[in-house]
Amino acid sequence: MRFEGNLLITRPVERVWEFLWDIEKMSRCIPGCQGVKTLVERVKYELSVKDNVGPITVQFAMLADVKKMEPFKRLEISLEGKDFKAGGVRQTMVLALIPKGNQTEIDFETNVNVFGRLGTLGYPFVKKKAEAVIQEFGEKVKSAIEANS
Amino acid sequence: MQTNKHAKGRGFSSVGKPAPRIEGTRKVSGKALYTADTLLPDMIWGKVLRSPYPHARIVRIDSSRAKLQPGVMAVLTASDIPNVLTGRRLQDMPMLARDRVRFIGEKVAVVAAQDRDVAEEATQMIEVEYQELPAVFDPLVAITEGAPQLHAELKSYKGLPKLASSINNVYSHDQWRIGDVEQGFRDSDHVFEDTFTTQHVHQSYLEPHSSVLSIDKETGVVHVWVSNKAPYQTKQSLSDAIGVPAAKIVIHVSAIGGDFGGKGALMDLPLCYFLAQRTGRPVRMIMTYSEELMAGNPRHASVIVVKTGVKRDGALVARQVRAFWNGGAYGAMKPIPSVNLPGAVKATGAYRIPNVRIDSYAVYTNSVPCGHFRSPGLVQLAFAGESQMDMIAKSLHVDPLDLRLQNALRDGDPTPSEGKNGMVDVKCREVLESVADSANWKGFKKSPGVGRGLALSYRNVGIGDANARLSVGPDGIVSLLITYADTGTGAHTILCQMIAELLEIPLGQVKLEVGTTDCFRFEAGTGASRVTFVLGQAVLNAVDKLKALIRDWAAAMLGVSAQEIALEKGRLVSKRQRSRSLSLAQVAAAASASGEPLEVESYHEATETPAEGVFTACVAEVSVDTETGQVHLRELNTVHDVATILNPVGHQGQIDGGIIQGVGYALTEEMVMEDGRVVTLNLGEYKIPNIKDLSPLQTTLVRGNAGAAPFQSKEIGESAISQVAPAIANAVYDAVGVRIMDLPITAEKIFRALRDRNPEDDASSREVVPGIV
Amino acid sequence: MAKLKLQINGEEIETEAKEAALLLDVLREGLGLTGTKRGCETSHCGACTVSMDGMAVHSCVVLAARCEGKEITTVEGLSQNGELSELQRLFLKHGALQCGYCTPGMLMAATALLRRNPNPGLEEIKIGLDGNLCRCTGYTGIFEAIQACARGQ
Amino acid sequence: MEEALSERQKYGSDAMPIAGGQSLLVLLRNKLVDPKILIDLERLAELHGLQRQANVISIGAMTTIFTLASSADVEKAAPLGQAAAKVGSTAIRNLGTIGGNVCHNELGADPPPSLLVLNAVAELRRKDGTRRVPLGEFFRSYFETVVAPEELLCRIEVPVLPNGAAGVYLKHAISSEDLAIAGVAVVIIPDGNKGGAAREVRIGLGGVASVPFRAAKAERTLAGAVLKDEAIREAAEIASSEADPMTDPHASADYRRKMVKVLVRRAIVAAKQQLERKSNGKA
Repeated sequence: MRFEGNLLITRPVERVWEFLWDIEKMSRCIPGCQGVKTLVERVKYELSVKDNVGPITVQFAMLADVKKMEPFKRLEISLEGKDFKAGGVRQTMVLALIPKGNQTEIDFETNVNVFGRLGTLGYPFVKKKAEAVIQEFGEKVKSAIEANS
Repeated sequence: MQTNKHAKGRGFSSVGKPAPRIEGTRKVSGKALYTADTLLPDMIWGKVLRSPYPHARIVRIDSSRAKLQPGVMAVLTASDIPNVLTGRRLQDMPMLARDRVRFIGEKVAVVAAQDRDVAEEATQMIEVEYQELPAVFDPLVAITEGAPQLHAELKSYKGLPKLASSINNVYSHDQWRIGDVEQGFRDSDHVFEDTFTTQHVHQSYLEPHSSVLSIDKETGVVHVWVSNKAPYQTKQSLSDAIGVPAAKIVIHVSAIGGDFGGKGALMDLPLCYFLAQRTGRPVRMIMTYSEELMAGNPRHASVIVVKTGVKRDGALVARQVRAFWNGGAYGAMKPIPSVNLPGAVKATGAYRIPNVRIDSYAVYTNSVPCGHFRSPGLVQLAFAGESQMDMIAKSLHVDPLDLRLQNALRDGDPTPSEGKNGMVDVKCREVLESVADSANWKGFKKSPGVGRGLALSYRNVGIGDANARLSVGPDGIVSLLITYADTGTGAHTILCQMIAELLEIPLGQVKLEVGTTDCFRFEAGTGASRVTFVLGQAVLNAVDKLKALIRDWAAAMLGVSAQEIALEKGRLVSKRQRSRSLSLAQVAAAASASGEPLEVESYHEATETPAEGVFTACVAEVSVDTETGQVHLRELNTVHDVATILNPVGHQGQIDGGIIQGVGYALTEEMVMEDGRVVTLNLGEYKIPNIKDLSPLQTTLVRGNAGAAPFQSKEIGESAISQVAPAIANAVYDAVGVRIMDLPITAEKIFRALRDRNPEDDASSREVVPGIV
Repeated sequence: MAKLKLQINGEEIETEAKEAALLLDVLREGLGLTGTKRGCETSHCGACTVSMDGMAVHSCVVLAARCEGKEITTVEGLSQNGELSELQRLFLKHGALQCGYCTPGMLMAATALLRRNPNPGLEEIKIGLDGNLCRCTGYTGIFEAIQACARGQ
Repeated sequence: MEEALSERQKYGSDAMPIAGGQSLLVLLRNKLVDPKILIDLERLAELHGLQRQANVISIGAMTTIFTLASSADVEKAAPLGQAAAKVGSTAIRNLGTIGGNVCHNELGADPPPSLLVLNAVAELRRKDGTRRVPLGEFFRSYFETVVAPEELLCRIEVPVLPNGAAGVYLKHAISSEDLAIAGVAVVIIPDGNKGGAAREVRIGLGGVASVPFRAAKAERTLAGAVLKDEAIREAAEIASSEADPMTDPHASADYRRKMVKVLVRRAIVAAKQQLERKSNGKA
């Protein structure tokens, strides 16, 4: 499943970039995220995620891997999580920061891959959820950044 | 729901009668045993773990956690089984992925447990580390240089056909030529080139692939029950796969819950064996329907480029067809030596064309491996070719019927399949005229949103071999022993009707028994509409042998010469003294008393495709809701060129069933793919026709001369489906003026086409400048 | 595991099954009544249709435990002392079956329909059988068989 | 009932209520859910039965879709009966319940748009009380509702339409037994005084957003208006702009939105014709 979109944030690129690395605040924007562990600063993180997809509850230990970064410009992350009951999710996310005066546009493109049982009969659930999650994430990021400063 | 004008069997007593299917009583009372109904003592379940990636290297598999699960009896990965590739012809598919997965749904590990849920649970506990590789899903991309190569070791595979060219990811390239197609295009007044695409569709037999296997502890003989219509080929493939001599494998032919071409591959059998070997228990593996839709062997999606040159007057001068089959990750599912699709040879349609060129490419992609489905290849090609015929007719401002009549095949016209001598008894013109008549084609009054479409197709019966053993018991019951499964076509009933006919006995006096693969050496098995043609002939030969044997016995018993014995109404009568006669039972009793029971056997092989084709024409009438794009099929008129009809009920059943499958193919069925993942994974998401979709069907049968099959009959099983989709596509165009060149014809596609329609573009075929080709 | 008391084809049957066992699994695996077929297991194909208190239901989505105190009829219960029912006979006569895999479910759905409505019209037959898929026959023979059965009544 | 509610209290979402079971058991069979306990609602008498009171039909959560489709009382709530008849297949209608249907909240389910235009109210019970939630506030997101882990949906109360009102449910799907690509329920309450004018037009949409909802903007444009074709077209256009559909294998978001426009217009016109037939009938 591919999703793309963009957010306009009324803060300059520097502030946005800075926020993205404020793992504590950032993680609070991820729906269902219960906590983050930093494994390697700015490279590897472990998130624990628990969320409901309708009647289905999934709980992942998610490994976040920073694949590429160009400071203040671009960020590529891959996320992988497995729930032994339901299956797993693998996601790649590309964020591009585009300065608009002293505002910032974040263009994001993400590809979500589900497998195991989630990938078969759970698919219609996950697909709908994924769209909602990504939307919620975007909104939270926007309000979080614009709030603190 | 239909009127049906089939004539009575010509003066036959059993043949031609609407005899109910002989296994029917078992089926309506729930007693017919399908593979999954074989419940063996101590039998356990096998369940597989499948790849979530379309293309990846397997870095590491850790099944320790799964093995520790209570109730788990075995967990196998590639390292636990022989490194053997399997396939019906081309052997390119591992039983479990070894170092690499090539499609989403490929088997990576298998678990055995007493309880199905425990086995399923355990598969989820196997940890596999993958390193994803670039994947390719579109055959046109896959054939380009630099596209990910799926099988670097292709050349080393057993059963690889001779390739007419060497193209990236192409594992079968078939080609046919008549005349000089390039010259033909140069000689044409108009040259049209159009590209059509078709979707993956699943056979959707309601019985998912099922395998049951048990190893006899004393003898080591492997007993197999499997939803498979080619038992001998399967026995051999299984033997090759598991390294057990074929002589030690017995396949018990079970009832099959629908085939349509999809039930010929090994599927889970080898894994059943390895699990049975590990656990000492009988093992069953039954695919869930999600697994069927993810990893069955569906109909090939395709990209088909049709280029046609015509004279001003509409005469076809040249036709070139290039078909690119999305074969998926493996060629293993295709049964014919060319590892291609048999319909390809009919790509240029039922037309008289002096210059023809066909190229048919089977291409590897990172998607589900495709196999055969009712009239494989022809269904896709008929959609392309017959759609373009209407597009050409539109450009030339002629009636599509007239364009087809003008170019219709005649006796002796060279064709790619029949060669320069062409065919005999060609009924092309007749089926066209008949369908035009029954549908009142010329008299149709067009109303807004309503339209009609015409399509034509033809095919031949398949060749192959078969065995039959015929015996008569002391009770006078004539028993036929065969090892061909009846996949639902009614073939078994027809065979009994033939025997009753020839021995002049009531149908009730004939019994049919389906044996195991121990009965005979080898035979092709069900497919290509061959059963009546090939097995029927074997049965006829057996009957002749039996008659001779009975005559000799009767002659001896009556003390006359064999020439004096006549067979009348199942009795052996002395021609001289008609008062002296014997019943079959008396003769059989005497024979078995003397220790030489009445039993004969015959083997028949058909090596030559008969010169008779089977022609089919169809007119579809649709109404289209121009606001939603919804198509309503108002009526289908279909005409079939037939000879003797052996069983009218069974015959009509093949037509009705073939046609509604064609309707699903045209309008609703699609295995929707996202990056190689099938996302329509249940029968709610994958939409085969429901009883509510049933529309009035008019069938007309045009009688040809002799057919090549017994009692001068012709095949019907596969000839009813191909013309449906193009007829509907042409009808939609006639109704609302939009040309859908990409199946299925969904409401949304029509809606978009209507909205985006550009008034200048009248949706006629794209004309390219003649000469420049 | 839990004890179950079921009424199947007129017989009191006691058996054991998991708490959340499905009727389909209890019939096939537990009681060996394999006439009821395992198809899609998502309540779409209808191969597993049985009659519950006279109504057609998909046994792949029925809790076995919930069937206690209800009359369950499967295809095995259609024939009376070895005699095929009228509908079964007409299915044979009209070629309403080919591979036969959908047939038990079709018969149960059709029986339930005719019980509720002894003389169904075309549309009513379509609605009554819309939970049962057949891939072989194109439904034509099934229609004819049911109509013939209705006429016979 | 009390026991069921205590279990909900105790285990929350680990105690899953099972109604018709058709959605839940498929997930259960595939281990996509594994509750500690299943609460079989069928045994709870309170949840059964369909009673016609003065101006309300009180529908027990365990009432089957089949019952709704065939109940004479429900005819007083026209679009609901029509929607019930369009749910899935016979076998599904036989087992499926109205409670299960709204609580599962699957995209494209048929009954919710009708319940919305009928101003239906859900009665939710917990151990220590009962609350009544209008259907308009009942649905939260795909497969999600406001029913709390300790609650059970007991009944749905559906006000009957005033005499002279008309209601229609239209569904667009690939084949009739599918979930709706777009489902539209419409109720017109005529203005007794002004002939030809509508006091109120209610429009419920399903399958075209994360939840079924009322097309409020479109409704406003028609309140008190005479239902001329132009006005209807405009309202349909607005309704489709209120939709926020998603793309799935069966239809794109764009197509779904376009179908809203078509169906809303057709539904209003059909309801209008009902009214005209009624008034002609009186005359």
